Amino acid sequence: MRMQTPSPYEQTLGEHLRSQGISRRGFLKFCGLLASSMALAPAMIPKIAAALEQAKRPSVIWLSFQECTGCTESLTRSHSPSIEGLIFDAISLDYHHTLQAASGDAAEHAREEAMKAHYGKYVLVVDGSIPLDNPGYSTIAGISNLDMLKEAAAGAAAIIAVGTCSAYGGLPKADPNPTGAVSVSDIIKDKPIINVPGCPPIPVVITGVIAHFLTFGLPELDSLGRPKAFYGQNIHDRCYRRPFYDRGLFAETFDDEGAKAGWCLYKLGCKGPVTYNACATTKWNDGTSFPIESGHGCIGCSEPNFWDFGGFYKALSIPTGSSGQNVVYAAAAGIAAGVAIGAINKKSKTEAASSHQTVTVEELNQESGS
Amino acid sequence: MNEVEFLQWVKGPAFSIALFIFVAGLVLRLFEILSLGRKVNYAVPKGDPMQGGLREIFRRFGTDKATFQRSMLTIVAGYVFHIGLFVVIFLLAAHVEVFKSVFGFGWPHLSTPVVDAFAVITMLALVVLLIHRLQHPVKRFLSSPGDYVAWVVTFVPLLTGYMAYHHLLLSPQMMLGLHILSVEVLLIVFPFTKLMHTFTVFLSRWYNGASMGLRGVKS
Amino acid sequence: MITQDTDFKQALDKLGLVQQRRVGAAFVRNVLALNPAVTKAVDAAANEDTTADELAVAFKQAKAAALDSHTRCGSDSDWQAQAGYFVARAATALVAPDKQAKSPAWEAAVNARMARTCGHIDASDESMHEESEAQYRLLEQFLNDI
Amino acid sequence: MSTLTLERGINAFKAQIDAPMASFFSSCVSCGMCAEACLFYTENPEPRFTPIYKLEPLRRVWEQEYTLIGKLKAKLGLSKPVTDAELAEWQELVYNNCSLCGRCTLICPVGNDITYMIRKMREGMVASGHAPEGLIGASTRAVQIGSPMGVKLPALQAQVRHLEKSSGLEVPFDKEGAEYLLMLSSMEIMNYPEYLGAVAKILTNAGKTWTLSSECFEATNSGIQIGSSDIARELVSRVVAAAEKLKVKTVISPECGHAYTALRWDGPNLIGRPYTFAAKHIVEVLDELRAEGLLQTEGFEESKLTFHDPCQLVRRGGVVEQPRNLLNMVAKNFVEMADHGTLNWCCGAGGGVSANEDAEEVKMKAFQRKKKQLDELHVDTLVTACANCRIQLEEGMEVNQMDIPVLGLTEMIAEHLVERKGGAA
Repeated sequence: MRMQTPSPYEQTLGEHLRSQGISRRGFLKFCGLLASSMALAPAMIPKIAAALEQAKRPSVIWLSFQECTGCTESLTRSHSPSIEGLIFDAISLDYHHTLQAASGDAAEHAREEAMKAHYGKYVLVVDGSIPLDNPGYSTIAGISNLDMLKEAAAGAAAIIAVGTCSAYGGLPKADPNPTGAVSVSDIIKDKPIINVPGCPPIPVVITGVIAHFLTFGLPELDSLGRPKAFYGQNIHDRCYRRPFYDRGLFAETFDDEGAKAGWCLYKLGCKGPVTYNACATTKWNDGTSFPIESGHGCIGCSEPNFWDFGGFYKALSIPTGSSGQNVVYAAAAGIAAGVAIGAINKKSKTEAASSHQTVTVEELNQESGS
Repeated sequence: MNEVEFLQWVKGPAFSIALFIFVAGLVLRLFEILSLGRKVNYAVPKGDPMQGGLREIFRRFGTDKATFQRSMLTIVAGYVFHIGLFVVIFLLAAHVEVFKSVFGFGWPHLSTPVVDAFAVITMLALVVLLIHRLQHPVKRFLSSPGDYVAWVVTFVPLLTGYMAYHHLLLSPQMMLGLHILSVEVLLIVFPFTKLMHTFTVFLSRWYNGASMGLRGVKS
Repeated sequence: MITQDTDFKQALDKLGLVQQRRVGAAFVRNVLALNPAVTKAVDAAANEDTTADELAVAFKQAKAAALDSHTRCGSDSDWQAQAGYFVARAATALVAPDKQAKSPAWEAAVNARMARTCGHIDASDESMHEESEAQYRLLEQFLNDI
Repeated sequence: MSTLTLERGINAFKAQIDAPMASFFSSCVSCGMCAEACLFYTENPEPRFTPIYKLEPLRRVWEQEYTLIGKLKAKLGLSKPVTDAELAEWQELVYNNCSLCGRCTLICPVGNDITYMIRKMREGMVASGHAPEGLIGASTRAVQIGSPMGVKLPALQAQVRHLEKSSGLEVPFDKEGAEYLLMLSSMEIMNYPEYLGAVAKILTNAGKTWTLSSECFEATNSGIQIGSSDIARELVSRVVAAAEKLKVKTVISPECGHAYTALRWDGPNLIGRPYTFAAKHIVEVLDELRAEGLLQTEGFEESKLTFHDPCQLVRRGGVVEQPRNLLNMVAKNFVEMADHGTLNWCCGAGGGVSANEDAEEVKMKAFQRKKKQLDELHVDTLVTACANCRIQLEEGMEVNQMDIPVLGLTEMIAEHLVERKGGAA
């Protein structure tokens, strides 16, 4: 064990937790919860514990751009005693303009100071998307989101994009995307970015990702930049209503017998089959339930562009365009083209018929012309 | 383009384009065919062409015993895959929802595992028919690239649909996207390949049957 | 004295099968030059001792000769060759198996006349009449002989 | 003087292609079932004898000329125009290996009238100079002499004199206002003169007025067989002119299947108007007489016999019951072949096949199908109602050493005829 400097920023997590009066037993319980949330084997708990013990309390800078604060709400409204709470103890949240006490210049000053002090080491957490059309759409202390992100990203060890807005553009990017909103990864190309999408993300997933980063570094990510540990599960595969889907039993409306009997919500627009998130296993509100359990289909909020996915209440298979109208236009176009082509065909047939020369037996008896 | 955007694209613009080409193509092809016209028949009819046309539309769903014996594999496997295709296309809940969105009305569906079984049988029948096509001297000889294209664009949607349902190989989004894309390919090539027989078969049987009816030929 | 076909036919009908064959053979011999290929069959018909088996062989040969000499649908008519066909048909009628044989002498007579006509058919002369007259005489002679 | 060229052939294809053909080509899924329906394939199983393949040049012209995709393909060089050499190659398929029997048309699961298309394809074959020699000869004789076999009126008159002399019946020529105008095929005049005798006997006995025409006695239409509407029109016009001049009610098509098709179905369309008279096959006329009680028979054929349905009667003419009604009058032991009626297999020589000398071998191979059908039955006698079928069947029997006599239905009925009072002789 290395010698620790007195600075709180240089404290290890273990030291910090102990100084907060958290027992070894409590710490191990915390590690166990972490392991299970990351879908790790119980055998990993001591390793997590050891790793966390030695992890330094990192400096965290949290930037909120075009967002609704729902992600922060989700995180802070978690139940206590919670790992989330514990994790917040485990990091040094040096800038979070919603949560921090300081405001105005003082707040910005804190951010600049933390960035300078921990340059190259701090973790940058972002929620909200970044408007590119006009920097004036969203600014903090007169600084555009884009400039602030670029500046903060430059010194970050890694970026965690919390919420679908920062991960994929989110609601601000919804068609017609009036602000030209983009995700963090659309702008920052030279830093490791961990996407923690969800609208909002599950609290334990946010903290779990942070914990994973602290203990094992960057987690393994899927093709959409999400940690596989939390986003490796398909909602539909884990859904307790799956047997109804398999048997072809679907609720047709939200108040029919099928809905009451808990049948599959596919026809009511559930996007579970194409959604990856931990909802079906981790659940929400301290493990109480998740949307499908409450009788509403999954809206696929952890997936890019979920807001433009053809409507929350339209079955997944239904094309997003207005097909009926399309068919009418297509038929009209077909008729127009058909009439034109038919006329051409008719013309060449008539021509062929009129240029027919009567075949005579005299001709038949000639050597055929070549 | 990530897989979600891909899925979104195939469900959105790609589907619209495919559906447009399909419908416009169908209409165009029917005009193309019908515009060639038919001469008036001056021969005194022995029977009703209308009746003959209708009769042949239905009669040709069946076959005489000897013909059945001679072409048993073609007929049986052909029937299996046509029925299978019908069930899979029109009676899967997810597909009924699509039709509902296009036509504005739907119809009852079968339970998913039943449709799943049909899909497997349909694919088997199609594979059997492909092997037969490759081995039977006449079929191999007659087959143009178009015949194989028609086979592929029919088979791939079944396969991708099956894999999407069972979450095989690729992510469900990707597979679902590929499934829808393969259907779009099917829709686009449909009016311009032998798949067109789905519609013209009735026209052909009608024309042939009308000629038979006129001549008083009862089969 | 036979002067018309009704009498001619009645006289033929009164004859037994073997006799019909024999007199028929005489009719065919009269035009045999037009198709010598059926000589054997005519001989078989003429001989009252011919066995059923021999007749069957003769029948096959005569039939083959008829098929060999007929004109195909759509091919150019060659009435000279067609004469041979009618001779063969006449011979075939003579040696047809008992159960198929229906007035063989009459059949032979008619076909022999056709054969005779063929040679002059495009010229439309009256040779047919001569042939039937010849046949009447042959029958009278035959009736006298038995 | 003008010549027949590829261009004229392609032009004829273009002029012939109509909506049904476009639909047929669009519907074919290459299932190969038409091959199994065609005796030219089943008895000589080479894939190129598959009925639909015989239309390949025509199909390509359709695709290239009348479909958007085909036009595109042609522009991009993906499809090549039909060549003279190809048409030359196809001559054998379209003429020697197809009797236009219509069995493929009946079996095709998507309903394609392949026979109709082959008939139309022959138009282009003729116009491009790829008609076979045999049919050219027949057509030439038909146009120039009045009979595909070169039979002239004096020949018929000679046969008539024979008949009149031997039967005592009157065989009228050019009798105006007669109910029936009896047409003949040269085959009957040359090979089966007894047919004329049989019909004369039956019609006279039924008390019907009937006549031959000295201007036109030939019913077969080489123009239809070779596939030239121009020639077919010329030939059928002669029949129409004769019938209208004599003001007959009905023209009787002889025991020849294709003559019936030509006269009954193609004729009015060739001249572009309905007839002023009815056109019937002799078997139809006989069955009508039977139904009216004007045709009574006595005695029965003792032998076990079967009936060979001429393809043009059953599949292209709807005449199925009539010959059976007639046969049952005179046969006690009438049995059906496994495939009979509309499903009957062609004799293998119709539709112009027998006119082509180089089709000789093919024709005999095709006969094997009939042999198989007959071998199953063990009949003593085969009856048919088409002179051309009859020749082919007789030849086939001979080559295959089968000892089954082939009889014409009309003659068989005539033999059993009960002579009525009031009817002549």
